[in-house]
Amino acid sequence: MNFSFDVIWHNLPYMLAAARWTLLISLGGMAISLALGIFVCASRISKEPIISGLAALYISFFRGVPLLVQLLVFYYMLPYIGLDLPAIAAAVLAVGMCSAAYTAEILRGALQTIPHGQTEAAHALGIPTFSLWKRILVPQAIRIGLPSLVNELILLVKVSSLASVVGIGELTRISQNITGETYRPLEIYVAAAAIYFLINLVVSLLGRLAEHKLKVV
Amino acid sequence: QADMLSDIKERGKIVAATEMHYAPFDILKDGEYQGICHDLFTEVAKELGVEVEFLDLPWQSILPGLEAGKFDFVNAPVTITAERMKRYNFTLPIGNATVALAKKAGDDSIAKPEDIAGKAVGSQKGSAQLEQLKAFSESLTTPADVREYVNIDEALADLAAGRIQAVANSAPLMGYAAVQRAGLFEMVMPPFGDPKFFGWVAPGGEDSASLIAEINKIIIKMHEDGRLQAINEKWLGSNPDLPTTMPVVN
Amino acid sequence: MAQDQTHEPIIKVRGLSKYFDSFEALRDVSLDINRSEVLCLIGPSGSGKSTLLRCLNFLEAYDGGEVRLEGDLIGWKSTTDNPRKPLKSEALRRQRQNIGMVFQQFNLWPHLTALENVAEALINVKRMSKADAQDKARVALAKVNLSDKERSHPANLSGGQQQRVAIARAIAMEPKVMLFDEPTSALDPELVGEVLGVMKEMASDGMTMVVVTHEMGFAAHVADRVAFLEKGRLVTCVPPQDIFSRTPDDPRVDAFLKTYRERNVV
Amino acid sequence: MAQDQTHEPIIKVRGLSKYFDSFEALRDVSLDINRSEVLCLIGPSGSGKSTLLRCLNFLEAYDGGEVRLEGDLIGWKSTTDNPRKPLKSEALRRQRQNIGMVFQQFNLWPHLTALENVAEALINVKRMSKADAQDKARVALAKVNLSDKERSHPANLSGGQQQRVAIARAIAMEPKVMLFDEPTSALDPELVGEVLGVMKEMASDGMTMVVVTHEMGFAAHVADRVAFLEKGRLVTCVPPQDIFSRTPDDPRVDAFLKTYRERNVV
Amino acid sequence: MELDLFIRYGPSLLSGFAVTILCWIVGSLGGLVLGFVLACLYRFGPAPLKWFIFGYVEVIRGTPFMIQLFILYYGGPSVGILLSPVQAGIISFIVYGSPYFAEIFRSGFNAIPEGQIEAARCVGLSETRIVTRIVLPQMLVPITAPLTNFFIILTKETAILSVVTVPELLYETQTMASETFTFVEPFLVLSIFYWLMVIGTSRLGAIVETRVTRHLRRT
Ligand SMILES: Nc1ncnc2c1ncn2[C@@H]1O[C@H](COP(=O)(O)OP(=O)(O)OP(=O)(O)O)[C@@H](O)[C@H]1O
Ligand SMILES: Nc1ncnc2c1ncn2[C@@H]1O[C@H](COP(=O)(O)OP(=O)(O)OP(=O)(O)O)[C@@H](O)[C@H]1O
Ligand SMILES: [Mg+2]
Ligand SMILES: [Mg+2]
Repeated sequence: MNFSFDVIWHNLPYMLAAARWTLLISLGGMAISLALGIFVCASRISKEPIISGLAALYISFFRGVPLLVQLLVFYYMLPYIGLDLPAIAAAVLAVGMCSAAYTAEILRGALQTIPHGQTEAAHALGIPTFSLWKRILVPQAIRIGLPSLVNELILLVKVSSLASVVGIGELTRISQNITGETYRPLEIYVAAAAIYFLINLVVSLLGRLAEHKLKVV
Repeated sequence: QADMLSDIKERGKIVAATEMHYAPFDILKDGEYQGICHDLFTEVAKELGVEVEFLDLPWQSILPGLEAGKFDFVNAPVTITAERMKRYNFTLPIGNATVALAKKAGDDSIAKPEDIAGKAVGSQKGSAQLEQLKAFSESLTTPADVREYVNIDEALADLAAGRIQAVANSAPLMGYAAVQRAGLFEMVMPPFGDPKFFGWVAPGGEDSASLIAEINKIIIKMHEDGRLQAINEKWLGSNPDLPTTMPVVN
Repeated sequence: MAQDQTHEPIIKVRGLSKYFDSFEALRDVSLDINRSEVLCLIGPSGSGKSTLLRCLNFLEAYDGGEVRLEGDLIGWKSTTDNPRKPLKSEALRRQRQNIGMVFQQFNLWPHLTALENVAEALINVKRMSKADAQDKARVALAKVNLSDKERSHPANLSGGQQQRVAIARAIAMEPKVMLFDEPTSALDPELVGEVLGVMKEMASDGMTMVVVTHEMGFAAHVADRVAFLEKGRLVTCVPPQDIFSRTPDDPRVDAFLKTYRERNVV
Repeated sequence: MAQDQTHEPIIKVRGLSKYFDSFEALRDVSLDINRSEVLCLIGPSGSGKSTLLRCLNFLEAYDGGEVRLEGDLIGWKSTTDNPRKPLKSEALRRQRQNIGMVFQQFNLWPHLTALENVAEALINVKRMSKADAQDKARVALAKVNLSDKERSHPANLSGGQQQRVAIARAIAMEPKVMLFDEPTSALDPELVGEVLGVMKEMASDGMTMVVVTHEMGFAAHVADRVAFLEKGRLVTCVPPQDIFSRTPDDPRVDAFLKTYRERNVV
Repeated sequence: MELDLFIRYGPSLLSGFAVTILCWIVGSLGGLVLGFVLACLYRFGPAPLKWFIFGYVEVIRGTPFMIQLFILYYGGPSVGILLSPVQAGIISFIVYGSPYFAEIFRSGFNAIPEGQIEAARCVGLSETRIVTRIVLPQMLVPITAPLTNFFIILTKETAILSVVTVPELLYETQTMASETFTFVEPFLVLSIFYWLMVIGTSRLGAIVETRVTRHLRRT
């Protein structure tokens, strides 16, 4: 096997350009995933049965249906009801909303380990629910769930490759296209893997940093 | 009743989707869309007097996208088959889709198509070429071991890895692969099976009838003034000899 | 509230009962707590002291009877509904702002420093600016002698230090009624004296206090009245001298105090 | 161990020091604890009592000096290495089996019932059968008067009940040395008396006990000697009568006990 | 919708589903076990091993499964690793899942209050016992949900095995799609089968969660 670094070197600029889409979708998706995830989690454990039922439905839909199908729905079905999203918006939204279901569950699991006494203390002081979540529960749930959350964010980066089905030339797609012309899949895929690795390494290291910062000694 | 042709002319722009992953028809080289279909369709758009915007989509979302109206036209090489003609409107042939084999360079055990008897041969799932390969294989004394791959890339990768001895796909693609990785792949001549052709696709139904007609007119014009041959020469190094009437498919 | 109410009890408990599954933790407890009074709750372990305290601010949804703060029913919309319906969280929150609490297990927030633990509610409930809240929190921490540890997290504090943060957190809010659940259990005698001083000061400022305690010396010294619970029932509620005199009226109280008296004769 | 060792101190602490970052929690503490002795540790909150206790079984890796149990260096391989190297976990585990501990915060295992909390180590360390372990655990729970709650999880127990489970868990293991960190902080006077009885019994069976306590009555009553810590330093270590007599030799001890004495005059 | 399609392709779809389930269960349980071992080694092992595990986690977790599988299956033969599709699929599935599981377990370890471990050490429980009896049962509280999540994610990652011609569900539905030029029906079938797996997994997760959080419920 002759592994050709020339091929990688030659195509790297195009792959890096494509990686910008990957980054954009990932960052947008992460923002939605975290913000919406917290909200869905809070709804899921609400004492109001309708709210928690809706949240359960949300989680079960977005975890149950393959993301590919969700994307196709967002992009190809929504126009039928008059919602014609641009491809990039559909991709960010689908990726973020799907990931939010997972994030919500991670946070819910983490929340269960926060001793109930802490919530009681907040109640006894009259701290409003919003502040309770913002200042007491979410920071601790994020700390406990951080490794799992980083897992989820990294999966999100990788799953952004599905955005190709709505016509976005992100990293995986462009790598495949280059492969189709050069017939050198191994080289191109190794290079693509390296780019994904670097992006995810940054995510992961930030996660570990946050874990360290939030650690209560 | 909407008419696509007049809509497009009014807009001054046609949006065409393809999978930029089928050399030498659709390729993405150095970050740019190129290939036979690119060159041909650019000419078509010029003749129509409209701008063209090309989209790159994976195969599985091209047909849904066409039906959802996300774009007007598929300028990918789609093998013209009877079943597909029921659902979509095809243009005249723009490329040769007859099946041919590629083997590992220097493999002397395969000199002609019949030599694949008893050997492992890969092809792309769902392609018209796969059907041709199967039929051909049945006609041999010992049938070949036909393996189906989701993408042709993987079949070629397995050929390189040595798990299979040959790959069957359209003659232009096999030829291009042999040129690109000269030391690795080699084409087995001649192509075999029924002659098949690639056409372009517009949504099925009446709306696209006038568009198809107009594009067919342009294709014939390009046959006549030699542009079609020139473009094919440029990418294939030979003239595929395409019919100027709709081929009969069964 | 009308002026004449000052002579009314601030908290009225009537026929209070609470079950954990089939276990009866409180049974028909009735009790008045007067304005500016210090009421000590004593009784054997597991007799329901914490539970009673927690019913007062509806951390436990009591099953029968009622608790009223200045006439307001705490927690339930009404006692006549069947089943009872709890108040909306916003209404409950307003009620609870009048009632401070120091927990038996402290329940500090581990991710916040001592100062932040105290300042948190000042910012989010009293709507103080961060700087003001921290100033006030510092004053509260100074009262419990903890100024040097304001930047420590709970995990890095000794037991007594944690307890003092919990006390500071509650007193900084200046509620009308303060519920203390064994506020000096982790404190050394010297500090107990200091905390007692702080409490006396608060009492003279008109705060009402309900204090669960096992320290009979504390109860004897600081209480206006002492209530004795046993097996979820209120046995007696009288001024301390009546209970700490050599032979209280009730034999159960007597037995309860016996070992204590023996031990404290040095 | 040779017989003549019985007159040797069972625990020898020499020049012990412990830092948390730059904060000096213990400074040059030296102390002998005799076999079957009950030693009470008293001192202001934050003076390092819990830290000292935790150094004795190496829950805190002490920085300077040494702790020896029957001559064995606890925790470190040797005190001459620089930096010091801790023992392998298996060796440490064997050392710790001789040393029981009741924590200030109880540290019960919330997923196990009271009975399971007590039986766990009997099964997995003492290698008892499950039935035997449970019998023994029941005996221990009965000693602290908690037979009726054996099937409850810690979250459903009152503070005092939790503390008693913690005590039962430790005493069921019958270690040579028992470390108690404020074992009666959450107990009512009556129970304090009972626990005290249990402790006396254990002492007469030859167990050595180190008890951190804020209850001076407890210390006065049960201790063979009382050690007073302040700001991480051992100020004095004398028999209780010397410290609880009206004016102890040391003015700091005197100040510490002053408020306590005042309060306990009923 | 053409019903006879489902009759014609039913057997191959079912066999695809069976292969998917096989790869999923073997792969994800293998990954779970490997991940747990990694997490334990990371927590208790010597420093060099920790760095190795750190690197392993970052590299495997940071790169797409499709590419890993491609490199293993198609690049492997050139270095003498010749695997069958199902072998390659299951091995790479185990490897791919393990760092995620390891990280989930790591978060579980972090969630247990140190005091409880100290208490266990004080009564002389061995480190192994501490993990199995004290830490593991409790860490299931925060990690059951993330574990369920990841099992669900893995159901869908099985689709990637089609790249190396593992005859799993997607592979079979694509056969159906490409032979019949339908795309709604195959996607529908695909979605229903995945949905079945997802529902099963989340049910199981919910049951486990109810069990492991029993002690938290206050009466
Ligand atoms: N993990 C830690 N990190 C930093 N400082 C600590 C830590 N643990 C204890 N300290 C500090 O060390 C000092 C001694 O703590 P220790 O818990 O030994 O006190 P103590 O005598 O037991 O007090 P108390 O009676 O309040 O329990 C305290 O000032 C405390 O703030
Ligand atoms: N959540 C609960 N579920 C079941 N039983 C409970 C619960 N909380 C408390 N109990 C039981 O109710 C009784 C009263 O508990 P409570 O905490 O009020 O006692 P206490 O008087 O405060 O005792 P202590 O002095 O030990 O703190 C105890 O027997 C306890 O076991
Ligand atoms: Mg209590
Ligand atoms: Mg202490």
